[in-house]
Amino acid sequence: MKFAYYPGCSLESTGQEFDYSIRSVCSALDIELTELPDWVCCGSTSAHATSHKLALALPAQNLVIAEEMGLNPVVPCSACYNRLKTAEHAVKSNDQLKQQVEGLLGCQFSGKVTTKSALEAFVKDVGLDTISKRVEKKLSGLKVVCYYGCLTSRPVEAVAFEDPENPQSMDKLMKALGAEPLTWSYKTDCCGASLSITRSDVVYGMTGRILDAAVEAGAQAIVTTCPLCQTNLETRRKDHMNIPVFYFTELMGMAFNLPDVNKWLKKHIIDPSL
Amino acid sequence: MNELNLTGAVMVVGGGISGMQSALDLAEAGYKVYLLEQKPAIGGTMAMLDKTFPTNDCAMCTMSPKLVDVGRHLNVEIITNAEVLGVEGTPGNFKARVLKKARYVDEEKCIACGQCADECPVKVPSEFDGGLGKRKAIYKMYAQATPNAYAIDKNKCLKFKNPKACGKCLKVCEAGAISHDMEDEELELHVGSVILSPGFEPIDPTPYGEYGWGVYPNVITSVQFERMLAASGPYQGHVVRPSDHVEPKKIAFIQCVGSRDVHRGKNYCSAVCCMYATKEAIIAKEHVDNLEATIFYMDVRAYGKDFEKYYDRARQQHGVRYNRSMISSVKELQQSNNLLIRYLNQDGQYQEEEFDMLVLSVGLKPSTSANDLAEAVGVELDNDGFCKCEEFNPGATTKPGVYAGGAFVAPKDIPETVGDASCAAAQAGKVLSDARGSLAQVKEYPSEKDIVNEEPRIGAFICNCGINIGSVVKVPEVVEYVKNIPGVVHSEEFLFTCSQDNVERIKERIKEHNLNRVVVASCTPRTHAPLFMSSIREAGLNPYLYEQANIREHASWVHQDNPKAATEKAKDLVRMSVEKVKLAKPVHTSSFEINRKALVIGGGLSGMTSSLNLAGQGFSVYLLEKEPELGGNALHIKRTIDGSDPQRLIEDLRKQINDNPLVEVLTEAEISDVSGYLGNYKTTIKTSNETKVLEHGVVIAASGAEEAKPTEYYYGENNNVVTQRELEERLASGSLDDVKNVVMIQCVGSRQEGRPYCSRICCTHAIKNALTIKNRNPEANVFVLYRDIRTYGMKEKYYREARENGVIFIRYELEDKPEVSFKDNKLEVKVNDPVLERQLVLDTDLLVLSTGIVPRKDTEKLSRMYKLPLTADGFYNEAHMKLRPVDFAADGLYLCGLAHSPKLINESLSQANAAAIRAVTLLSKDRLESLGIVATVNEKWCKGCGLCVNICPYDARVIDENKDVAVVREVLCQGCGACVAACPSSASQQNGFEKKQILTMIDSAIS
Amino acid sequence: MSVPEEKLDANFEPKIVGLMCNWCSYTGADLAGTSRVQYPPNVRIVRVMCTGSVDPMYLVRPLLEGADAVLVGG
Amino acid sequence: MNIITKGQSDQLDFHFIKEVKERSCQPLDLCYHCQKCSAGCQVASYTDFRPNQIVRMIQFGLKGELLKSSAIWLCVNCETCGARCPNGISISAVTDTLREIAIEENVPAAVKNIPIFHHSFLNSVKSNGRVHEPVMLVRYKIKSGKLLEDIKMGMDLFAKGKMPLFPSRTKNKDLVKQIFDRAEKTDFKACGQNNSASSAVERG
Amino acid sequence: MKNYLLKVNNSPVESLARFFKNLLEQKIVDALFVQQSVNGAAVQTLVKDPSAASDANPLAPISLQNAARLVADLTNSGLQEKVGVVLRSCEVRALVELVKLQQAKLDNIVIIGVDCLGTFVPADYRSLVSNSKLVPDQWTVKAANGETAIGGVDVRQSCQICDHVTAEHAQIHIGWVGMNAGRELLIQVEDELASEVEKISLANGGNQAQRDDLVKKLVDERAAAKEKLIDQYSEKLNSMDKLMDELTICLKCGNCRQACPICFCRECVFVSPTFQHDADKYLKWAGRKGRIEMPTDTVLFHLTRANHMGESCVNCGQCESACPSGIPVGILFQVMSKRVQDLFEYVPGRDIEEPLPLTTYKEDELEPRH
Repeated sequence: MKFAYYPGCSLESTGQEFDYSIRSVCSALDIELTELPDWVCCGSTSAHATSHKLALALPAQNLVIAEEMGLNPVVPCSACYNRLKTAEHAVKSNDQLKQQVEGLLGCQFSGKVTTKSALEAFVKDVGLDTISKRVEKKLSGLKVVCYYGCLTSRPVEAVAFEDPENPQSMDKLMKALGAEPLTWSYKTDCCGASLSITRSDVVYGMTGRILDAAVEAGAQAIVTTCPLCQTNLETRRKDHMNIPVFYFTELMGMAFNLPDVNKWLKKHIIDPSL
Repeated sequence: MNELNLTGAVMVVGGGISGMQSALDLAEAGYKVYLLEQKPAIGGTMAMLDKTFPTNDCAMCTMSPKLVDVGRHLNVEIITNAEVLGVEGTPGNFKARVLKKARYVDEEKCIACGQCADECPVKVPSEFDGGLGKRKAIYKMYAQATPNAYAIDKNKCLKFKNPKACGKCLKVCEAGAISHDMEDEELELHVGSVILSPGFEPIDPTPYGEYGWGVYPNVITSVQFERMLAASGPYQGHVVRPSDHVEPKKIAFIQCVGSRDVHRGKNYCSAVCCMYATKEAIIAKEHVDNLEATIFYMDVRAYGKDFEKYYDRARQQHGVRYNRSMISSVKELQQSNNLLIRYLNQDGQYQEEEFDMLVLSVGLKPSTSANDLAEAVGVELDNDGFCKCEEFNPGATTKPGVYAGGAFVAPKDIPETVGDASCAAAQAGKVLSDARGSLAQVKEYPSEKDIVNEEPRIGAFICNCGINIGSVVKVPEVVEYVKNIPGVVHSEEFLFTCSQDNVERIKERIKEHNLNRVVVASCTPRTHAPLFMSSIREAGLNPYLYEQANIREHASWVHQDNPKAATEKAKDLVRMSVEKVKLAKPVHTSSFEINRKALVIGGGLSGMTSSLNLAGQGFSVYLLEKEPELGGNALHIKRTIDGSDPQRLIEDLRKQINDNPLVEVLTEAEISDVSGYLGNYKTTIKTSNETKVLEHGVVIAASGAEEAKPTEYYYGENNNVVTQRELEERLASGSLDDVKNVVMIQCVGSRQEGRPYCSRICCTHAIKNALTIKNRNPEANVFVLYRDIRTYGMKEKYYREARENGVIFIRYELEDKPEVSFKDNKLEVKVNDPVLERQLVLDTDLLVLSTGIVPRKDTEKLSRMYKLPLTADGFYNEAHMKLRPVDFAADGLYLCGLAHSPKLINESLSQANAAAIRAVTLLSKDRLESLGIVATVNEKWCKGCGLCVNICPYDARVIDENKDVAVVREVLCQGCGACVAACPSSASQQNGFEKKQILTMIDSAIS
Repeated sequence: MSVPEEKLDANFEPKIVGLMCNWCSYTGADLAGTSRVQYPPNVRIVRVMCTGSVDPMYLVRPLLEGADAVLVGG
Repeated sequence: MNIITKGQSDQLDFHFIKEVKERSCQPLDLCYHCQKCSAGCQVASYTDFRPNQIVRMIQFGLKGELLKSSAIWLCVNCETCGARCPNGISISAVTDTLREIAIEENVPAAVKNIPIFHHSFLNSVKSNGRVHEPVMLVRYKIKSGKLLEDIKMGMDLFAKGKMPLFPSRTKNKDLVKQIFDRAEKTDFKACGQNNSASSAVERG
Repeated sequence: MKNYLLKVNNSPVESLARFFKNLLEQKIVDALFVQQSVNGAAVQTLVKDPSAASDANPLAPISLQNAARLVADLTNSGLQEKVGVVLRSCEVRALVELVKLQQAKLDNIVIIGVDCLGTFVPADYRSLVSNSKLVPDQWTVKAANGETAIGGVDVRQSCQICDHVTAEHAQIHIGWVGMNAGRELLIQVEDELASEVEKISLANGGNQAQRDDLVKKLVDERAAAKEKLIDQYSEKLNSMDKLMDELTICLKCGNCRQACPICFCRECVFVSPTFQHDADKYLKWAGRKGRIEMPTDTVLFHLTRANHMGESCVNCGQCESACPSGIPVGILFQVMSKRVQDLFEYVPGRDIEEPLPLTTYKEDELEPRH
């Protein structure tokens, strides 16, 4: 199985453990990831927040690259996924927008590729059966809450690949790994990551609700798919709050009993030793 | 066969309250009815409800008499598990192909003992209980199910998967009713017309994942909550949380789940949720002491008759909290399973609150089978999947001869459903009137034996009901015991008394032992007494020389672990019946001829429609109008919101009336005197040139209502302050084409002290006019100042259209009404916008007041003359808010249109047709027959004190002025016996329930 | 008429007369049967067509004549 | 037609809504003011206006007040409002538009460091094609004057090797610059026309 | 109402008889229904001839029965002439109740009310009169101050606790309580009749504050006495057993019902076939309990009567006087009827338009369901 791989800026810095783990897990599953040559930043919140045009054009540029590769891009970072998927939705559903975006990029779309989040690729394309077969060390007894965040759920029309209000894919994945995903109500709530730097006062309130809820639910860890969320939830929290936040790929790696697990785990700000 | 070769039968598809009503109306009017139901029992959604708003009547209690009526009507054939495959032919002569799926239980043989279900090993969630409870693979949908028989769910039954796997039910069924070999049958029904009433389904809340239904155990739908409240439901009426079965202290309701949501739900309002949530909150509070109930909503749509009062009571008396804030998501606390809700409180502040339970007020959508049905029958559906009907031809589908009733047409509440069902029946009946009676059956009996001077010779038959009675009550012991009671000359036991052969045996015994009274001890007389009464009548005994002791429901079934006590109780019950029947006298119902002409009071759209339907069904009508011309209120309405032209309708109806020799129109007519009663009224009228006495059998009160005239906001002082109706006229005259700023104020004088009710139509009226203004001049500014926008049902779409077109809606509170000033020739409206909490100052060229509808002044006069009850608001008061919306309590009197309550034109037309068929059920009879159990008066003892007259709710009592004694108008008497209790002299008695009989029974009970 | 002291022991089996409306409480008693609700066998039900027809005499008479309670359901 | 705000009277303006509708592609007129968006908004307790109040202000044309509001900057675009709105209105899309207008019209932001952050971020993208977080953050800190905030967090991240010293760059730097330039010059119809007539899919 | 004074020359009885004669002579009424002295007692009479009213004495403290029933019979089928009916308060009130029960009509009736401070048990009265202990004129003059007892005998118990002195609804009212009855009697006439009554020479009555004060004082005293007695009997009757004890000596003779102005049934249900039982029934009952008291149903009889006329009972006490066993039926009925009347704030005889509460009772009338 082959995918175009769009790591995005975060996976090169704050989200390194996501990048490491996803690459290891993929190779363990014989999935070939080819990094998009010369990918550009998706513009993230900043483009989205201030320029409608850049918010479409920057991610669209990456779609063009993927089209050239002829591979569906897999985007681990939720923020990048959201931007790429939104752009894809715009150009696919709206010819007028497509033409305008083509004007900004100076090239044409063929509309062949479909952007996928890493989670979607694992659950839908690789399949839970394949994954559970690969499990060597079941994560038995590990109680987790799956945190999907807002960026892979909304806007629903553009980005959601499953029930946007009660997504299940990560929960099913955790089950396949032998962990116990708990019911909780904060799967798709926003953690406020985009204000993390600028208005951390607001963000502490938002992360606090989510972390408290995870603890209340009896979780030992939060599992996420978004580097913004992961960093935000690890750094913007009350001092005594020590629940770790994992990328789902990290847990996959642990269950697969991959050798480089420790390499990622030590990157965590919050000590994840369980 | 009649001239046109019409078939005097109707197929009614759907056995909910709508189909039942259509079926009963038609059967009573003389047609054969096939009532088709997809499920194994009729009853529909209403059977699932606990209580009904706004009366809090128990749904099943009000409905079960109808279930029984349908179940045993000679001319209604219920076909369950049925599916329509196709309808061919032309109006008057259709051939319907119907698939009757195998039930695997013989309805005739099944005695509904439930042994089979007890044995059945398969447990599945009960659809009827909204999945809160379980049922077996062989099951009866609900306790009072009609037909009262079990059915096998083929998909769940083990034996169908593997013939050897099970078969336990077969072993225990004493009646031998079960057979897994039954096959589906295809039936061909010949019918003259078809009525479709497949009903609705609740909207599935799954897409609203943010509320957690299906994930959080304590989030349930309103339908599930209804079952929870029901005493016969899976929780036996206990309000407890599904997670831990603990009584909740705080319940929240979220409105508009699936409704009024173009984004994820339906674009219409489901019309009933506000009220059912109110009801459920009230009832829940009655179940649980100190329960807090909060309803989160955006507009409370308490638009129907007496709804506003109900809403007021909910808040003020019951303390239900209404919070105007919709809810974005619900968080479950995992340890307590409590639900955390964040909302904006009435002060605009954020509040987070924990609730123990959450009820989602899910909306209504067309039933899933509606599509297939529409296709099979060949009628068109609208975009939402509801049946397409013409606005001014209510109930008529796109296929001639096929009519629609109930929620198949649009979401609606029970009274409207029942009214529309009658309307559909009226429409169907009108087509077939020449064939009326051609297929209906009447039963014949032998002449009656005179027993008056005979000593009682009682036969007592004790039923084992398979093992239902016999396994608990020692039936042989009871038989022996009964033999020794003086007066009993024969006693014997049967395995199933109601089986055909044993019914015959009873008849033989009557002859053999010269019996003159019969007691059957078996199940409840409510379902089986008619059968046994009818069979002793076949043996030449008066049917009232009969008593039934209920030793199943009241003994064996409720004392299963105490056979001794159950046997003693059975003996007592039989003895009581024997003592009572000893005193029984033959009862002869009286009957009299009726005048088969109708008087319709009011020549508006309702009156005209009623008249034409009656004439169409072959009955003569006097149509009375006090104005010089027919048309009523509709003369002032230029266009409906759905785009139809009422003036053309009036013209059309006038022409039809002119052409119809059966309708005699009397204009400028006023009623001056009324005498007589049901069946034979004499109404004296004065017209401009004559005084005339009209003789008629029934009355339809269609006397209308009128727009209220405001006293506030410079109305009458300033030319630019108008009512909505006046605005409509000005718009029609084109004089407002360049109007720039228009402010409309809703609820002027309404929903406040003095006129506490909601007039239902003003929101729609305002939106219609606002849209007209906006369509003519998109730049015009239209502000609608409102308290709740009540565009119920499909009218919601126009509310959206108005917003889309830029009409601005600003809410105001009753305590903070808009202020209007008139200065420097300028009208200025000040209102506080609750969204921004700032004051708006609106200059306006035109101020439009939505004033509501008030009863006409002469309503009260008519009410006195015909003794028509009025509501506190001054509208006519129907017999039963839910199930008899167009009948008065007294037979022979009907109501429709605005005189009933404010409503839109098509709603009036529907009621008008409904009132007509209700009248036809009476007029189509040659003679009217009284009930058997009517009250009687012994003139020797009566002193004419009139207590009985005052107490009779049916107007069946009068004082004979010559003799100074009370008289019972037997055909009006409903046999409640209230007069008997009121009579101090015991001059009043009730047939079959004489005081001495009751006292004897009581006495016998304690000896 | 108070319940005599000697009746208030555990073995006391009261005699209860139930006057039940055909349309509601009698139906309710039927429903109790259909639902197999078990209750003590002390009540004897007299069906009336409406509790409006219950003459106060129907209440007083049984109490005077030995019933321990009269239950009116309507 | 006026609205009184703290004693001050402003004219209602019914044109502003047209502009916002055109640029945000949101059917703002449809708002019920049911407050579902507000009830679900996670940042509204920190802002001066709640989501449906923003709609109301647009309806009444209170443009100046809106562009100066903190609400448009604090909106995190989590799209909860849009996902749940019964009329399918995304306030998030509306705040996007309002921010754009505010930037275009040089209205000083109520939360001034947010546009500074975005500016720093996009500058980083414009020059590198990608974001180099350490540099971008330092630039932002300097511009916003919040130099001492988050030092510990920065050190933590640095210590974990999550703050690489050298930026990763695209090879074709002009490509991104060109996109930025074209974006600056080109007119753009924000809504365009959806290909299928019914975009609001009914899923009930 | 206009006040006039009827001059009295020592004998109020005579003056009043003359006044009645005048009423007939002046055709103010065509006939008169009035109590007249006969053989040391007094009976109700219907008078057409003015000279036949000479023994009229409505003030005589005796009433053989509550006259309302007699008036009812008079009016029930189309009374054509105008009849003045001279009645005490309890009789007027009973009459009003009978009108509501459609047993009487007020067409052509002129109610002439008289003050009443109570009547003696007929036997007592007769013996007091025959022993000359009670001379009507003297008794009236003395009793006008409120003292009714004479020779150690007082008026009937029901009268002692009756808080009505003047008669309600009277078009003409004769007042003697609080008057100097040996000199003058108060004649109050309703405005419409005033011009006619003025044909009889009467003096202007002016303000009668002193009389009003006394009447009020007496009413208050009696109301207090009544309350006390009712309390005492309520205690006595607070259980069915106690009631049964009280009624032990009832022989179900039906006198109380016969004397009751409200009990209007043609035939009592207790003599109807409903209560005619077969012999085996009696034996069965006797068998069930070991023995039964005969006649049966005595308690049920009284309770049924209480049920039938409790709301309308005017407390005239005639039932008690009629009881041969001396059961205090009157006070028993007061205790029972008061409960119903208080519950509905109903006062029998107060207002002819006031409906009988039990016939108009609505389920939610008394209180909300919760």
